[in-house]
Amino acid sequence: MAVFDLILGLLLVILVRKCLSITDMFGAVISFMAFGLLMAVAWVRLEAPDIALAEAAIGSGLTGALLFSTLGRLPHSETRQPLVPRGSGSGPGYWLVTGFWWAAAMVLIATFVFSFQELQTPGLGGPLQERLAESGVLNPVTAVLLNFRSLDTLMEIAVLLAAVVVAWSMGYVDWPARQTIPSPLLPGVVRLLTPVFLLVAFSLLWRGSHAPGGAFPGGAVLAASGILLLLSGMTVQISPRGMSWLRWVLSAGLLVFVLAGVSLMAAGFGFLVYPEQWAGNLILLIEASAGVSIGAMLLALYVGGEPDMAPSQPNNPVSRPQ
Amino acid sequence: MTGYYLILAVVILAMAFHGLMVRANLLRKLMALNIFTSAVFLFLVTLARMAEPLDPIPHAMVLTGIVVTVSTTAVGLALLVRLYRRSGSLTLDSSNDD
Amino acid sequence: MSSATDMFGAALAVVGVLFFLAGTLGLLRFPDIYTRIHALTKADNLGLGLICLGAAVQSGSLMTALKLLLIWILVLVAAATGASLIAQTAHGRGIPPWTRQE
Amino acid sequence: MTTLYLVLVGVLMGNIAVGLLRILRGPTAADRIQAGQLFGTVTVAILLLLAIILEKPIYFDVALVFALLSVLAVVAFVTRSWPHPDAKDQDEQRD
Repeated sequence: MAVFDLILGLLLVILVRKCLSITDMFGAVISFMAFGLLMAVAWVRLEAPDIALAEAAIGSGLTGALLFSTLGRLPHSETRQPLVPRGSGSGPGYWLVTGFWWAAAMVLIATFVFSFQELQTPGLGGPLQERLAESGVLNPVTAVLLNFRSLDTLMEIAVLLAAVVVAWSMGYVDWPARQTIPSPLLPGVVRLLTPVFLLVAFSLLWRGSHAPGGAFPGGAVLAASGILLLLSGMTVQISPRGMSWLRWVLSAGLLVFVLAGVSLMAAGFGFLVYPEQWAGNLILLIEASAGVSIGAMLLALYVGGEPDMAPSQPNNPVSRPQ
Repeated sequence: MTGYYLILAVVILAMAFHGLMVRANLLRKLMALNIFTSAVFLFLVTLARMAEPLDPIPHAMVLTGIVVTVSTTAVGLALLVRLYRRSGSLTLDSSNDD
Repeated sequence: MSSATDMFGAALAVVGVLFFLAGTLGLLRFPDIYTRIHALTKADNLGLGLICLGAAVQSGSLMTALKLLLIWILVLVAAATGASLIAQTAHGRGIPPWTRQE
Repeated sequence: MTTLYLVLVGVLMGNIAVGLLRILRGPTAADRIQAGQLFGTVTVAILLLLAIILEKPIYFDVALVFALLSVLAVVAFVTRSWPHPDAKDQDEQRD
């Protein structure tokens, strides 16, 4: 196993180095995605299946699609530009700063090696196991996310929603997206794969209560399915009514979460303090709405702006030139 | 074994920080930022693995962190595309300013 | 530990990894993109199929075996789609196929 | 038996290292994405073997999610970001 760790670490370091220093931007993006893949292997090695699932769905799938689509929006010449602008990247100042940071990093490494090796880390695994029964779920990670520290998760969904608001406030994007489909194969395959995506997404969502999975990986798979539909050219014309519906879906996760918390407060418990007999069902409700909402939010973030449903001719949905 | 992963996390952290500071291209800076967060997560999860029994609380924190990272990246990329359309450059080099 | 099914599963995994090696060799050594697609797509997916089969033999449960079958089918679909898309687009963009030089 | 599987995982990781050479050499972006496809398949295989080694069937599910999403990257690449010959410089296709 030690050799395995060594190779894994070496590969990770090489990939980071490649990603940050290879001139070709496609090479950098692919190295970055490979880094994500190997990080998932590292999570498996460190016995963190929940994180491995999230990394599999978000780290490699979504981020890769995001980066490739961004590269496509930039002209080709930009993807091969030199690593550092003229005038920097050489000279004593550069090497002084870099040398300083590397020396600081080495000191940090030495400190960590010597302190953490001796540190006793009892962790909270024991107390968590004792109280797991009253959380309403069997998977400890879900118990932490949606019961013991549900406020953090609430804030996280708020952050996602805020990100969508930021993206939408930057302006409209083409809708439906302009593109040429290289082959009729793609829509056919996507039509076949979409049910599988939905099945996996909802099974991940459902099993979050008793096994690794839950709202984040489920939502991410849902978003990936939507991205695949967009990429294969299957878009829908969004009407004004559809837009308001979309806004509700986007905010559903946060709304249900806050409503649950407030109504628990009104019923005499604390904010998001679940009574033991309802805990399981409440968590399921919150998780389901959060999962669908996270999927929609990640998809909205991929689209990168508010879908443009303004004046398009009925027969000829011309997209607005950018 | 866990000590090894701690060192690995710090090495990756330092490399990513170096990239974040030195590279001018904003797309590369965003990737460096992503790697940086991955290194932090690796550190946390390794600490969780060292605890006895396994500590799931850092796992939950990291899960939250991954989602926040992806939303940050998406917003950063959207900003980047806008910046490019506005200024024709992917860097924040002051000589390129309008 | 070393029951017959375990041995059989391990043998399948070994053969699968050999196919991976062949595919990677092709990716590295073949002269142009079309030949590399050909090497990578076929060899790697056969290798993965063998590894899936080996894992299924070892797991001994029908659910796991079906899951492994699904994994293999998904990777096959992804690889076939990807290979076809890349080759068609490369051809459309005018990347010339390699021909043997004199 | 575990040792054998660990050796196999090591060989698969060696495949990734070799694939890195293809990323470095290119020459076209399509060659690089092919190396990416190789990484995807190899990672699924590594996860399967790790699941056997650690005797945790849950990691089959991680492999399943990877297998599901492996199509996304290549489709995103082909439909969105393949450098078009109309672009200013065409050096990708020449070298």
